[in-house]
Amino acid sequence: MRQYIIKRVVVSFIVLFLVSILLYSIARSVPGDYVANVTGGNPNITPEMQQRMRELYGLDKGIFEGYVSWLKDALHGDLGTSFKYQKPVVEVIKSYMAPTFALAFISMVLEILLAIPLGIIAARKQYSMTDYTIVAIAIMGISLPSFFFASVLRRWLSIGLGILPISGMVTARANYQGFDLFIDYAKHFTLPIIVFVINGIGGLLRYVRTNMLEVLSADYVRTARAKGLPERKVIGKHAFRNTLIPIVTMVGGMIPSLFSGAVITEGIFSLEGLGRVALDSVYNGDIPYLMGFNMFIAVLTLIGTLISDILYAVVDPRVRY
Amino acid sequence: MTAKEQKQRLKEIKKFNAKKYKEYNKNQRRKRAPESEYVTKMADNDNIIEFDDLKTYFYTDIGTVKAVDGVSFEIKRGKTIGVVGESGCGKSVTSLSVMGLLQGPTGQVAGGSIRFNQVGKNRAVDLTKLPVKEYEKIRGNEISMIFQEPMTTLNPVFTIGDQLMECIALHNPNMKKKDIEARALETLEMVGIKRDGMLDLYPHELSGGMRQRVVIAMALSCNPQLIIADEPTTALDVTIQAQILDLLRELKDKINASIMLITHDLGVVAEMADYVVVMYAGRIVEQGTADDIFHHPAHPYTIGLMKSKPMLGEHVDRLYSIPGNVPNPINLPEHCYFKNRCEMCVDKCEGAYPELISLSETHKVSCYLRENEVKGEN
Amino acid sequence: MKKAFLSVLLCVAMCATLLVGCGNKEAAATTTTDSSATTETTDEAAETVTAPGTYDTLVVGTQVFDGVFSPLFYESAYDGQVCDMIFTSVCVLDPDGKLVDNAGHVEVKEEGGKYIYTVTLQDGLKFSDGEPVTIDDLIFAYYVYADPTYDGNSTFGTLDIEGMADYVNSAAPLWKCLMNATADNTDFANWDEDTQKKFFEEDLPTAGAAFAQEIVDYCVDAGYAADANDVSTAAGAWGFEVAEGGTAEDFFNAMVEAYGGDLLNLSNTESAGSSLFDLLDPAYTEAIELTDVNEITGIKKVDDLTCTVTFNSANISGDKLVAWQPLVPKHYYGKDFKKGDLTSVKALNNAPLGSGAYTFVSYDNNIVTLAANPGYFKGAPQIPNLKFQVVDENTKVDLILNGDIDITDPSASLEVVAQMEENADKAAYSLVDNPGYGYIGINAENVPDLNVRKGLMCLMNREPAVKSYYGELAEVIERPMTPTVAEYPRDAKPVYSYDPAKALEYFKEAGYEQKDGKLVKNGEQLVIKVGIGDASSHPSTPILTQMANDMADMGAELVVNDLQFSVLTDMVKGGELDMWVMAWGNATDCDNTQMFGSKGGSNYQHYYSDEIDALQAKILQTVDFDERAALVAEELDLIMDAAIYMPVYQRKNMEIYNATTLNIDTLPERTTTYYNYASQIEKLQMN
Amino acid sequence: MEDNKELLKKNLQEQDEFEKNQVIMTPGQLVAKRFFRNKLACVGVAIIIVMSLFCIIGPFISPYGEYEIFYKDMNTGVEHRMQEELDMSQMGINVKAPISEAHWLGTDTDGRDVFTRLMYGGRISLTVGFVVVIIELIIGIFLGGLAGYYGGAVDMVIMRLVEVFYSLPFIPIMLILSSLFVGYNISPQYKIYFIMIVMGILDWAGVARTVRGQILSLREMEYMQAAESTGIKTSRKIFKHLVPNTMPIIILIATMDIGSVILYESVLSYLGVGIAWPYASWGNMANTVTDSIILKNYPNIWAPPGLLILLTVLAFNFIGDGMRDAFDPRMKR
Repeated sequence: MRQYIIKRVVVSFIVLFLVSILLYSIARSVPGDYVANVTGGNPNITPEMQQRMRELYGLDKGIFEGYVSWLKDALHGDLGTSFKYQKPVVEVIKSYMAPTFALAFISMVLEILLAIPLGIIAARKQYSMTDYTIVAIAIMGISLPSFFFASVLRRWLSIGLGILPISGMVTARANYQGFDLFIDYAKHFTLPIIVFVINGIGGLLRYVRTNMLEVLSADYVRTARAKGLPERKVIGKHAFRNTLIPIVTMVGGMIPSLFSGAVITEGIFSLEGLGRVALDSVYNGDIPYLMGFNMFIAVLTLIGTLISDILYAVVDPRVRY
Repeated sequence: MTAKEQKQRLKEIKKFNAKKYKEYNKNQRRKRAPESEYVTKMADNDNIIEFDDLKTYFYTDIGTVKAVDGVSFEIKRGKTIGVVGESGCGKSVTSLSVMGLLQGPTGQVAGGSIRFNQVGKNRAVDLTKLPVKEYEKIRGNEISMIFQEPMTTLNPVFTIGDQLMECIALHNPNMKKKDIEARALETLEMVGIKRDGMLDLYPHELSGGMRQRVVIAMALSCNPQLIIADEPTTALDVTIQAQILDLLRELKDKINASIMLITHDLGVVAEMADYVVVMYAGRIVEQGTADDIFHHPAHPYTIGLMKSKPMLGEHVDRLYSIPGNVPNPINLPEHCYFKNRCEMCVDKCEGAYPELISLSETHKVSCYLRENEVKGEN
Repeated sequence: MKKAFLSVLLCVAMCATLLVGCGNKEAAATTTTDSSATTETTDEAAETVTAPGTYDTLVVGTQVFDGVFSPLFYESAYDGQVCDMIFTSVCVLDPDGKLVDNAGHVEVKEEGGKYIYTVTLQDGLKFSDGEPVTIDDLIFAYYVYADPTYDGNSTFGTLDIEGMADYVNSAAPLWKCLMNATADNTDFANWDEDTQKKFFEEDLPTAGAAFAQEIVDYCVDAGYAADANDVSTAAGAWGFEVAEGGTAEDFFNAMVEAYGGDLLNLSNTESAGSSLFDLLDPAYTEAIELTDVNEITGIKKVDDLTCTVTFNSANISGDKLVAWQPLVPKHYYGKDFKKGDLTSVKALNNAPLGSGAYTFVSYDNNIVTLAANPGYFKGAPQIPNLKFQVVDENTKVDLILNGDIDITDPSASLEVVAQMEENADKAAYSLVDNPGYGYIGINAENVPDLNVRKGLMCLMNREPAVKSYYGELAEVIERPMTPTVAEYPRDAKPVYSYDPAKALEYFKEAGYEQKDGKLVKNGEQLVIKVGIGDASSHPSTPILTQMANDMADMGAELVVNDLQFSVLTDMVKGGELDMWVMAWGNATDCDNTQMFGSKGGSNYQHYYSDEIDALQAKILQTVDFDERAALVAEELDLIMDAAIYMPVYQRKNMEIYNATTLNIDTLPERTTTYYNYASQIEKLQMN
Repeated sequence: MEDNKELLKKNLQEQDEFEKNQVIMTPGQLVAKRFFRNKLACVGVAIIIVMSLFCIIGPFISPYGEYEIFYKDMNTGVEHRMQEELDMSQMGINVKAPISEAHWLGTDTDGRDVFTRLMYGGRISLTVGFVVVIIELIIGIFLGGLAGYYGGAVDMVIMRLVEVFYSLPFIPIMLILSSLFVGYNISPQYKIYFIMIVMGILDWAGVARTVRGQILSLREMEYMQAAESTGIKTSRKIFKHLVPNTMPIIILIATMDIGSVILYESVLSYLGVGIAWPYASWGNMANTVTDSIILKNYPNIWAPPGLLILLTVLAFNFIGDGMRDAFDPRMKR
């Protein structure tokens, strides 16, 4: 097991290395005069920063040489200086990651908690009205762009009914402290999370359903029934544990889409998170931040995959490393 | 058949199936039912189970498949019965009908009854009418089943012990954990694989033969009255097959349960069975004691089967094979299903499906050829 | 067993990351709230706030902050909004845009061709930390603006104040010094001989070669030259002669020769991307103290509350430049201030301290929190708390109607006005003229032919677009200047009206002819590349649509680039577009030099005319209003004749108020371009 | 005995004939049968057919152009088209016109016919969907096929590459690439092609992974070993024998992906890096929903594109689901 983890970590590093090459070459393909253009007109950006960016991406050096020096910097945690914030990218990421993480992880947990039972119910009643309804609603959730959902839901829940705040992270008017502040945060995060969950649950639910269908026709489920186990236990224990295996692998893969989604959701709801900053940096030509953000997500994704793989071994005894 | 007709036909089938499914779903929803609905009387209290004109149909998209079409036989207490036939003849479906494990709503018991003698409770129940809750008490407890494919019948993510003890705990709710474990070990010992740490192993850590033994142990764990073994050796190596068969035979004497052995392998039947039922296309064509069937086969199909079995010490140029294929199970003609492949068929065979006729007290056959024999004897 | 342990470990690890992720802000680390609990709190909150007299926080909806809350350095108007609350200015604008006394007074008198401004402060002013306000604080601001390394928005350092140039130029980046000193310099007071030698013999030629190579590469990309070594052809395309087989260095030398050694000019004019000096080693950008001028002679402290500023020449907005300035506490910002080093001042950009109506509390969660300054010289503000919250443009109206915010400025449209009228019980609004205008500009370098430009002008159908987009909220203007400026010639007639036939005539005059359905000259089709920001919601979009259609009919092509605003700005600045759609804002006077002067920093149309320059210079020194207005009209006519700027509209700005929370009667009686709620924030009350 | 043989022969023939008369179906027919029994899948197919007709044929029927604007006489309220000779002093642009006979869904904020733009927009959205999926299939099948067939080092390298592309978050990467588009001065007409290519390149990893998995399992199958023993060329083996057997799953992925690509296009348009003005796509038309005034007052502008996206993506998903259930014989009842 330990050996396997070590092997996986090594492989992750290799992948990360390849990702970095890819990202670096994208940064490299930014035309030089574009850097000058984008940065030249902005008084915030000093020639030093321009120079720093050229240096960072080695625009003045050969590809190989440039990459080596960039990698060296990156390994030391230097992903460049954000043009917009005039701070090291790593610091910017640190200071804005709390809302993004909260949003992403709560949504992920909710998605899993909802998708699994619903997927199982749909599978149990394949081709029934219940099945059709659950699947149709879930797929509808993934059939509209998130900004569309967000706008319409906000129109309905916030502006129309006034149940939830329209945007922002806290109620500006009130000076909440302690638990009230926490509740206030929660209220502001509810709508973004709903949007996230609606948008993410369909894929997972469908996956659960398909796997459940597969498992339900497996021999060992028939065996379990032949033992006289009540249906509840057949599904809840024997079938469920087996559907869990593919689901675990899927969860690790959800991370990139969660963070991609943050770009839109945070923008719409004025949440100060990494996604919104990323969106702003496009408008500001803040390439160092965008690169750093992508690198950050790549690392998270790899960690997610790693955890998935390890969990995979935990839930499936057949997997031995 | 023109395309239009076919379309029309499919539409009719669909409509018909929809009706059947609806009925089925309605029945399934009933978890409990008054005892009077399912408690019944055995024809002979010596029997553990009696099949009476059992009809199990599959309502598929292209028509109704009569997988089991009016099968009647019984199993005596403590006896072993072998059910023989080519694949697709309905023998597995018969066993699943007993267990109530048909894939609903497509597969349903369409008629007849399966009377099961609950010796302990001094009553008999009709399994086809049993509500789900009652069924769960019988499955795995009074009737247990050994499946064909040991590789997939065990749940890969639970340990052997877990799966074994689960069954014991379920049917013995008052048992303590320690006793359950002891019982599990006992059953493992019975099947000859008791070893330290055995209970903590996962199925994938065992060989095929070992797994089948675990499956058998599971079937034995609650002292069932009836064990249904559905091709228990087919998926195994020849040497392992022999071991498992030895084991089964050994156990048969030890546990005093009835065994319903389903197989296409006549050799296995010859070794194990007291009685033999030969099925073809969902119907019983011949039944009798092992002696009756092996030494006095009456039905042309049985004869064909016997001929196709290689015998030690006999020289044949070519192994015999029954000509033709098993007929398509949908909309079978009215006449004898075997007629088209039969080498001995006579003009009378064109008529209605032949009745089952008794050749002796134990030996019954369904063939026009033998009509005269009965008469002759009489 | 091992596995079970591992899974527990993993769960713990995951929870830990989650906690770390949410550590600094307790942002909803748990799952969503229990909905019943949520509604309860909402009800409570609603109850508490509807009781009369309980609103104690004014929330202003604004847009993204840069977080630079310093009146000396802020760039974004939204940061400026916050600064206005925290700092006081000596003088401010009244509703008519005239400079009036605030914390002090300014006077000007002419003395021997020089103009002396005397600034006097009120006595008894205090900063919010209790320190008294003195004239040193104002002078400190002047010195920050005039610092050789100042890089903020203010143009104070360029004013014609006595001694200003000496002070500003008393230090310069090393390369500039070296360049000015030339290679023959023998004065090594500020740098040593080796540096100079290395600069002129190695680094400059290297940078020059790189600079030239960039041009060559550009030519190669553009297809003018075959490959990167084909310097000769590329130079030819660029207008220089370099012998066959010449190197990039030769090319550079050729350019140096052509510019007579004026490298600054060379770099600005010829650059294919990088400036020549960007290509130098960064060490050369360090500032070098040239002279020990440590004072601006024109700025003199008279006493603790008075100073004078002496201008060498007349400046029509001199009073504003001198007195419409914030009082920044020198004892706070200037502790470590040295000439040539503003870092210590900038370090306080996120912790402002002033003498304004409010004091800074915090900036987090996208909200700037301010508290009333009890010692404010106009009286303590009535509303104890003031918050600026970043909101989305699209939700501003809803936020007001929902009561989340109290004041904000959505972009004015007929629908918003209608919605406000509909909700007259809940909200109020005011409309003021925007001190700016929208225009379509043409780059005279990319479209050098006047007739082509005129033709393009004749294809711009402005009225229907502006009318249908803004209705009553905007008007079509005929000269490139905002009508809120008094000098704007209100009776100006349209120069180019929409007339496709006439446009075609112009094009033909320019030498274009229609061949096979294409409008061509020398075999090349007329293709105009235009940039517009966020086209899907832009009033000028229909103009371009019609234009593209008409040009397609003629056989020409209009390539419309829908760009993000920042990108559009960059492309306009980089001269990459033939035509662009943009707007100017925040104009307070009739000074046009930035946009139309030959040396103007915003002269993106690259049209240079001595005549216009002369007029502009004259305007800036003409103190008499009527005379000045006439000159302005003349200047604007010249600009129109050059067909480089098509003014499109001047619209209204909107401010909307939450009538439930706000006592609307305490808003200014007259809200104008120059005067809004913020101008008398201390009088504003809440219900 | 002779007699009997004759009879048997006759009887066997009889049986054959009888079976011919039965309702017999080929595997393909069975799949189709199972597919069409799924009601949602049928609905999906119907929607896609209608949408395609709407987008392909629609523009030929519509009397208006994609970016044609309409003028309105401010005094009389009579509408004019942009080609007419007009007295411009009287004209306004007919923006946000309500639903009328001339404009079935009114006009948008720029005075263009919404209904017509829906047709053109659908063309773009569907084209983007199909082209991107084709690109990702080409790359994915090729690399997945190689990885699955050769295994070992080739597999290792390709799978790492797959992981690399998995770790790239789509939207943020598109944000960076959009600055590249700007940097390289790509004009709006060509931008859409670049977007399609880039999306295809970013999206192939899933296909490759699936194809590889399929091929790994197929390779072990007997028929493949049979093919192996005949000594046919490797490329032929991979792309003639192995890949076609992965077709069902590939078609499945393709169907599902078309839907998600259409969604991605709309998100990109929302972020301002997608299909640029003046070209219509359902995505950039649906963006109007974020304008709260349009959301409130002009459902005829924002709802139709949203609805079409919803229906189309839903349809592709339904079809995909139906196909999966139909292809998988274990799922039959």
